[in-house]
Amino acid sequence: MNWVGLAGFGLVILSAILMAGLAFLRRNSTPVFREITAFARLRKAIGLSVEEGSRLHISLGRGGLTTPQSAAELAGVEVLRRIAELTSASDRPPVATSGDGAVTILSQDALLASEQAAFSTGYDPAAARLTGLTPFSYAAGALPVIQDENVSANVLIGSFGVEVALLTDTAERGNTSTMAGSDNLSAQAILYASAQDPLIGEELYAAGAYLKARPFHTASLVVQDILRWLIVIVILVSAILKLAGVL
Amino acid sequence: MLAGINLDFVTVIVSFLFTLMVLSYLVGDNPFFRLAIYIFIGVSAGYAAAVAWHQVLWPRLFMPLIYGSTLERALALVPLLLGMLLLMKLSPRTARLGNPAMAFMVGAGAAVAVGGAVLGTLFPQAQASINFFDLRSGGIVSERIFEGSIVLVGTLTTLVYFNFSAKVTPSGPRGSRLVEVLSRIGQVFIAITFGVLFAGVYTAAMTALIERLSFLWNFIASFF
Amino acid sequence: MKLKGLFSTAIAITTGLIVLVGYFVILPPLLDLRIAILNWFIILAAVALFVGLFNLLSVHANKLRNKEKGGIYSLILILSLLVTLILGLWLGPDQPVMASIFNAVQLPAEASLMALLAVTLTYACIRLLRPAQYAGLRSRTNLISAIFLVTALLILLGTAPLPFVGYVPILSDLIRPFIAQVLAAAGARGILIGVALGSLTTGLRILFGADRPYGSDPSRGGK
Amino acid sequence: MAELRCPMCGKPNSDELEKCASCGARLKPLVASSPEDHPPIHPGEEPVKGKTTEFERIPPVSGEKETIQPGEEPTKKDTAELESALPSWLRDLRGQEGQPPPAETAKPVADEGLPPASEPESSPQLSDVKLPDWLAGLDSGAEEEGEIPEWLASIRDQSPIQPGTPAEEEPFLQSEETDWLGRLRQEEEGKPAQPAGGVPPFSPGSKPAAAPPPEGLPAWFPDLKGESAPAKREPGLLPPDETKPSEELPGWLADIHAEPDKGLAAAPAEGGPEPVEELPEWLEKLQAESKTPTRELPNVEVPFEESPDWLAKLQASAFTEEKTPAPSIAPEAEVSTEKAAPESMPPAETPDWLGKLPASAHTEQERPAVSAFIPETPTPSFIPETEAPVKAIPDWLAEFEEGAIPAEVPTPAAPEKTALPAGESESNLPMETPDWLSMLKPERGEEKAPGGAAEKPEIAPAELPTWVQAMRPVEAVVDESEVPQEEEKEETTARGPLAGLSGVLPIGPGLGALRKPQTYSTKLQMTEGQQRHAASLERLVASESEPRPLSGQVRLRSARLLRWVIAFALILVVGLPVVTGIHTVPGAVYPSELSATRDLINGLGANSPVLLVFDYEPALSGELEAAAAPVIDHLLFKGPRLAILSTSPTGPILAEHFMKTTQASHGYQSGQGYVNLGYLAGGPAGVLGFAEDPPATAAYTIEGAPAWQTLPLQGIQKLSDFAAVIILTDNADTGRIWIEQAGPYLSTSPMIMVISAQAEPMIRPYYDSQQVKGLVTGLAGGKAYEQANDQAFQGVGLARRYWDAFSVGLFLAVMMILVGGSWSAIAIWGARRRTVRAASNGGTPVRDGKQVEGA
Repeated sequence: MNWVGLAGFGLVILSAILMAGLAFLRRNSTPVFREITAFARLRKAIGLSVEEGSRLHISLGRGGLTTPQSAAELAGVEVLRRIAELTSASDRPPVATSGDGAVTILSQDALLASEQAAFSTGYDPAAARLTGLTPFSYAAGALPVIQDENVSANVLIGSFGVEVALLTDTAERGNTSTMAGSDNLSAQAILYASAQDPLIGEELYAAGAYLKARPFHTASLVVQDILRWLIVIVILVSAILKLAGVL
Repeated sequence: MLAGINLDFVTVIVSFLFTLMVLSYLVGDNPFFRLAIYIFIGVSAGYAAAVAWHQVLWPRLFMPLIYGSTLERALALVPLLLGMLLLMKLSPRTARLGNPAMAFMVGAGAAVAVGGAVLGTLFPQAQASINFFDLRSGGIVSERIFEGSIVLVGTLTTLVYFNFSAKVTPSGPRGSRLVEVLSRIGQVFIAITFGVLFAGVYTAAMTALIERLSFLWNFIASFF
Repeated sequence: MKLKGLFSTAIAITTGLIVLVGYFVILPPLLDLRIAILNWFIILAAVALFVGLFNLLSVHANKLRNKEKGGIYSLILILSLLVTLILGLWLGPDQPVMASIFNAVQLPAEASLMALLAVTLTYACIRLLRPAQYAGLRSRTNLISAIFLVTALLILLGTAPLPFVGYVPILSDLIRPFIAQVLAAAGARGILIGVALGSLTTGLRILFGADRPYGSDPSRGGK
Repeated sequence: MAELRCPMCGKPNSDELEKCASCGARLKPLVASSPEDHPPIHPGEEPVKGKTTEFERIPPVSGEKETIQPGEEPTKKDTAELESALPSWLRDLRGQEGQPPPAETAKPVADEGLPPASEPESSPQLSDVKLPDWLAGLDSGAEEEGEIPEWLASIRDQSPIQPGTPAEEEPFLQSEETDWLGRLRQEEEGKPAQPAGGVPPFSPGSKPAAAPPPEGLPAWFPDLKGESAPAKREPGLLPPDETKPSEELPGWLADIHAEPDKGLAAAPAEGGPEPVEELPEWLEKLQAESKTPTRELPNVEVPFEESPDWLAKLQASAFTEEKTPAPSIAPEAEVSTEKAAPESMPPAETPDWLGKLPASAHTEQERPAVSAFIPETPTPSFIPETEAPVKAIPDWLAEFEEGAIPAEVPTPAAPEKTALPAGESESNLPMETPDWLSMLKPERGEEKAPGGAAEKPEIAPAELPTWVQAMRPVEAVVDESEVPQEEEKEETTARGPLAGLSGVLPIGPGLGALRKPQTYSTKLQMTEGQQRHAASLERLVASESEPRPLSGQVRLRSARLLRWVIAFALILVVGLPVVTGIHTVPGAVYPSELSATRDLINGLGANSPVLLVFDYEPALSGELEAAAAPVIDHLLFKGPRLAILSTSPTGPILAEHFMKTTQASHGYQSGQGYVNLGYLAGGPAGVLGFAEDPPATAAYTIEGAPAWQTLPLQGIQKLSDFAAVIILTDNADTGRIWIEQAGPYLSTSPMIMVISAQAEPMIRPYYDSQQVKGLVTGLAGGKAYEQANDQAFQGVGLARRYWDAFSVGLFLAVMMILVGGSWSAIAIWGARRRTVRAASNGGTPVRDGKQVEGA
């Protein structure tokens, strides 16, 4: 634990410094990132929903903040917050569903923020809902939202398990498009097959940067890439060393 | 005793009905399905809340407050206060007051995420892919190296596939040539991985279907 | 209010740092504090669960009040929730009555929903390969989809013996294990490491106070 | 073949395609980009998107940035604006519904405002009541552009601010401000040089002589229906002398023809009468002069000598809107109104100019449309904070429209109105008198001399008001932006507002005309021109609604029948073995880890303590029970003491269920045979806590009794005291948590995992690395385990019962997927061929795809 702990600490510190530095240095310049269709389509869907007066359904999954899945949930909340800003002009604000109390509160705050910002009429607490407290009851509770509430597109972003298949299937039945990402591999596999725009792996966490390029978001992507190559090198080198019997 | 039997019997009947009602979704959305899932949501939520009370709130918060030593009480006061603030989130008007509590949770949650990511995944996974090349850990060397190198290639290319940084080209942003090639390979690995996972989920679902069908059948058969 | 925002941010950052540092370095006083914080964290999560429960109730109560479509279902939901909750709080979640409620409702419902997936996923697979235009809708090519599909089929065929035929010789004992245990493991590892990177940076953004999902102040968290 | 990138989704498309294959967005602009009009769009040229970004920020943005930048946002912005931009005025032109609330507020006023205005005075020959107003506005707009080119320039200079505001970076805002200020100064120099008299009067005249008392403020604000909330937020920003005029603006208009205009609200009604005299007479003059072209220039000065004060007011009114989004502009705005003295040094003057710009923007183009673009600037969907103005505008706008009609309607003889702009820009209006052309062209030449060149690049895009941007397909921008240089020399000035229009107009005679006026120089009929505009406008409206279905998400139709077939087949085939209970399918192959797992269980001594962790969802109980039953059964033959724990709330009760249903034969009773420690909260932290100190973390049994005194748990203080830890989980993450958190604390005792098939790829590595000593995977694993201990189960174990159905079901699934897949493959092949054909016919692949799908 000890050297591992120190190494981990070093890694965290390093990435923190990198992120802060990049965010500061690059605050005006804007690095280019590869295209992710899902986000392009999402931006489009947002515009359309405002145009059509239809709703966006953002589902934040059922992972709690206490679990390691919290990162996915937090990323999802960021997306929700952004979407809420973008659609605050719409007369049909987005509806957010989630399967965890704390996440529900966060999504309420996100929507409330955009409502305040938009000075639009009255905040509808029903816009951010907890639809169930167990994975499948959460999914089951989200089904009626997809079916009944004139939802034009579903954004499933957070921590889902296999139950996500129910959501994508219902969305497909209702001919609404689905953009989905989960940190759970099984769920990703399902989404890979069933969602119109799956977000694979860490693309889920890039949502912030792709939806609102604030220095810290872009910086965090760059940091991810740096760490990525760092890890690649480390693995390669130490594998060779292992092979040579040094390590 | 009799009550117990009745209870079990009722349980079986009800679960039979619920199975049918939920499976009716195969035909399409219908009132029975709705009825089933709404009850299901209610029951599961109520149950989860009961568990949360009996397994968390009561033993961890209120027992210390009531029976605990002074120190325990003092410690329990903090979550009590934060909990109160959290309850402010019930109304949009007072929601603002709950922010510190949420900030506390988010902060802790983020830390858990970071810690878990580094110690729970990053290191172990990296180490595992390295250990493949530990020839001292037995196994046929050639096979081990073969598998090891495949795993290595797969892991690294998959990792590269996610590379975000790109250069600008006439046909949109692109990674460098090397990255392009690697991520192509990575894409294949990802597809294979998902294929396997998907098959796993599918078998799980299939088993569930079989289990349900045999349950239904056993119930029906129990009458003859 | 601004001050309040700062206050919340400060709380988030300090809490986060204490917990985070505790992961890596062992400093006795810090460690105790960390344990306490995690304990509070768990308690708060439970409280949040009740807040969410209230949200669930109020949403459906509104539906009922506004005579929305499906209001009757909301009524049923509320009733079943309250009954279960009261019984659960009163008896405890593991009394025979609670057990049979669970076994009568939740268990079959979840298992059946899972069973639905068998059909759903088959359907998804069949629709996976799509005419080019639709493939264009997706973030990958048909080739990749085909690889995905073929892999899935191979694994499925290799998992169980075929009826009347038995096992496909090489498939079950060679190909399937190789794909599932080598290729898939490799890909999974890559994805997991990527996910870990993602969570790392996401968490750090919050610990920096760059993302502030808490709080409903538009000036924060927002643009 | 060359490829063209879709501006919406950025996917490459063959340049034959009309619309993007992926998102259905139009690839080729609606405008006829016939080679002689525009340079061809070069395949794969990024500008398609890059240009749109220029609407956002003034510093020219290289298209590439676009991919993730706010640069992308124009794309979103377009659609978002459609809501607020279109309805506010298009509504009047087509009585259509489906606008957002902001538009709603505008609607009533506008509707009641327009008809009365147009009935009495609109030029007789026009059939449509509403279009003419709009067109007349268009013309009059173009007209004064003709006289005072600076206005155009200045509009242009000022318009950058608006896009600048939404753009989320301050830096940009700053930079553009500075450089347009610079440009404005250049214009100051340029001004004297140019003859058109409109300008000189400005500097002196424009200081709001009729700067009215502050109480104007309340009078104006009530108009913002109910939007007081945002409105109240403003006053700090708005000095009275700025808000006031905006309320007067309707004022003078009101008096011009208070009678016909029922539409005028009470608030505007009390306008200063003093400016009223000037205007009508100006208009009369205008009429008079217009008959005699040659004298036109001097005369046109007249209106502008008169105009300043009401211009100033208009300007102010413009600012009331603009300030909210762009506080950074506010200072200048105030300066402009306070000290507009001509001798004030450039910086002071510039704002003064700036001040007039919006005014001119309104006065010259008296059409709601253009005035609409100022409200539009705060694109609501981007900066929620700027929602307020958007809401406020429509009312103001409505009043403005009322104002607008009289402004140009009183001049019945339309011809010269159209003539003037024509001279100034051929592209604008087809019907012009050549001699104007001759008169005006040189003048434009001179006036362009000073700063013109500098302006062009930024200006061209910037001057397209956001409403135009919102109205037209993004590609239209390309044509506009790619205007060849030599053409620009002639026409940038005028190109601005109308280029925006031409961008939208579907191909049609109207457009051909826009490009080559000479061909039409003979046709002078007003009517025809207006008709053409009317027609093109209708096409515009049509094209507005038309692309939506295409640009929308292309969605697969859900094949309900297919579902039914699948469901029926699966249930039938799977149900059959279940019902008949036949066992024909051969057993499972023994996985490599099987023997290791069995040995571990066999190695457990009697009465040894074992920790069972039930960490699966009820949903997967079917699979997990089938997989775990053989293992636990085998375990219980050893008669161990069991402790049951779970990190999922439903775990404990599932454990009870499991013990009761599958292990009934062993007669284990909670309390005697095993202890259920219940739910362990806190995820990883909880697991870690338990691993460190089991008795402290899980002190009580599920029944609430102190657990660690009970028989099964006697003598256990550490995790390593357990002889083995068996974890039943469906979730790889949960499994990892146990391995990583608890693993280190079991010194020698093995960790065995029973997992769902889906978790295998993630858990397997830990088995390989021996962090997990035993592994049983899914039903197949359970079946294998069962086979291995056949003597124990006489072949009737749970797994065995499922096995046949499992095998048949999977086989059927594979078959169905194969058939379906190959069918899709054929469809693809067919679609490809159709697509090529369709592309050559200019058909859209999307529609084609639908056919395929439907087939």
